[in-house]
Amino acid sequence: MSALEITQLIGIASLLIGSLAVIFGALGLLRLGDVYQRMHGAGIVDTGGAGLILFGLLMLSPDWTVTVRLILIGFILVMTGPTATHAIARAVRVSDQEPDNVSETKTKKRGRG
Amino acid sequence: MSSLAGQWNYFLVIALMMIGFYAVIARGNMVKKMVGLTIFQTSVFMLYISMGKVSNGTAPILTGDPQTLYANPLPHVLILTAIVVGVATTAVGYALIIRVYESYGTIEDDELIKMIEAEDAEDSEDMNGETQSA
Amino acid sequence: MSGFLVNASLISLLTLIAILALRLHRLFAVVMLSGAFSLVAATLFVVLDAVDVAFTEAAVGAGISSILALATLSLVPAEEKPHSIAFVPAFLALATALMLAVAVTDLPAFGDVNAPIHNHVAPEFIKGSAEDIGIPNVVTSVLASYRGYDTLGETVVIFTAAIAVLLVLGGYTRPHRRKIKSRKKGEDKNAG
Amino acid sequence: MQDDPVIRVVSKVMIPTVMLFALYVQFHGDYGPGGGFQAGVIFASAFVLNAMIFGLNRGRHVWPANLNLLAICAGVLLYGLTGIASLFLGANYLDYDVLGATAKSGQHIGILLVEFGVGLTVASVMVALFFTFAGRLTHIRLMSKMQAHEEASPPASKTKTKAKKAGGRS
Repeated sequence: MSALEITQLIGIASLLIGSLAVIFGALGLLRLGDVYQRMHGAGIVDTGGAGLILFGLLMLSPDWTVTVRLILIGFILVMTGPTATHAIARAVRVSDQEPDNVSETKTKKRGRG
Repeated sequence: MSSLAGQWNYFLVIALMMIGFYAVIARGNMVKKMVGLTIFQTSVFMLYISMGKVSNGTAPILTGDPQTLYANPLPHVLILTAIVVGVATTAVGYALIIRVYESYGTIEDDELIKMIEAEDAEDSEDMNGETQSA
Repeated sequence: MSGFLVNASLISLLTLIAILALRLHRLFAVVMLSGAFSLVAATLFVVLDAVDVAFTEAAVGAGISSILALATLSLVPAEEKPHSIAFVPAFLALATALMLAVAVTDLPAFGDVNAPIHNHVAPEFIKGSAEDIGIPNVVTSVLASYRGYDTLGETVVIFTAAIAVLLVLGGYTRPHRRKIKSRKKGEDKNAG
Repeated sequence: MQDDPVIRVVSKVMIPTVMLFALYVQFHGDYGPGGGFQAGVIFASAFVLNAMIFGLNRGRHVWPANLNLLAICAGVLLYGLTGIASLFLGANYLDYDVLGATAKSGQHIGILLVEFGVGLTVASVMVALFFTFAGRLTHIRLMSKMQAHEEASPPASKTKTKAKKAGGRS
């Protein structure tokens, strides 16, 4: 197997895994409880999904101009994605929405046991 | 029937368009009306762009190869300007909604109509009173 | 066939978003859904080979339009009064859909190369963009040169809309603060 | 949000990037997707981001309202004057062939000018729309203050507003 085929294989595999990550992130966004939990789903889409898809496209890119553009897009995604999630979390915190007391009840139970 | 099979895209767009149309004419809340109008507008854009599509064609950016098929650039130009004009006119709509809320305290259609009718009734009563006293 | 699958799934996603936006009563969610609608519509425009339009839709529909709607919602109530299904408008919409569907059957097939729209002026524009203007992006050359009058008109419409908003809402240039100051000066003179 | 270090630092990296990208879209519009309309909206979004993070007042200082109104008019005027320039050079309105040495270079100059006019108009219109919508509350407050000022008797109101102003400044 030549080096070219191996890079292509890696690219296709990471594209597939990235799409799966996006799907699971979307599922999490739909199914999880309060805003704080849902942000974990959004985080998977932002970093895992978009990052892996970008990496796969980088492996498959036919031309160095495309590579440069993909790296720039990756830079912007790395800068904006976590910041957006952080801003949402901050906005929720400022608007005084308490998280669902899932962990609290659990720790209480543990303390009793 | 063969022609029907070739026009599936248009039918799907029409379904979308009618959702926006329903939102505009059935919903009383003005912001909801504006969102419905945006949906309606975007589906009209889709109808135009669908007409410009050429099978096996590419985007209308010249490649230098004379064999390439290009999508029709004319609808693209019309819609490109229409999108930006659309957001500018939508902004006028939102500005009017804000003013309506500031003067009447509601943005629901039926409540507004009631208030305006009540005002009209008061005005006509005042007019009657004035004419009688005169 | 793959084109059909991609288009149909994108448009059904759009339909889903539109129905959800219609049913929800919290207007903040409705506005965010309309932003999502614009983003998916931009994807559909890329599939339909209209890259410039997709670019504009993504920047305008998902960006500025959502921001303006959110700014409006900070000034008006963000909750809609619950409504039941209105039957007369639903019937009207269905009837219009039927009429449009009948009318659409007269159109040439989707993606047909020999459709009249592709044989009238479009070939001249594509040929002239390379020979007369020397610009690879045909959309730009049609926008700015062949249909320059049209774009001038659209620019004036944007200008007029901005002036209308500034007149209706006011307060952008704050002339009244200066007025207050000048009035105060006048009062001081009167007092003195 | 200006007290949040994460958002502040990232915005300081992103705002120039967004502006650079807008310029790229504006001047690369001849060769790839892009043009005045898209570039204007992207350029405006940089100002909107700035105003959302650092507050409306500081946003207004970056791009003052009077300058912005001038820019709106200048964009439309640039478009119209390009047409008039070709009219004076002996061609039809908005026929760019005569603007350059050859027809092709003339078209290039004309399209560049026209797209720049469109971009200037769209960018400043979007900034103006955002500041008008977001500044509506302050505007109402100012208006009511002015009304109160007018309704109260002049000497009493003078001391009141002076006190208010001093309080607001400190």
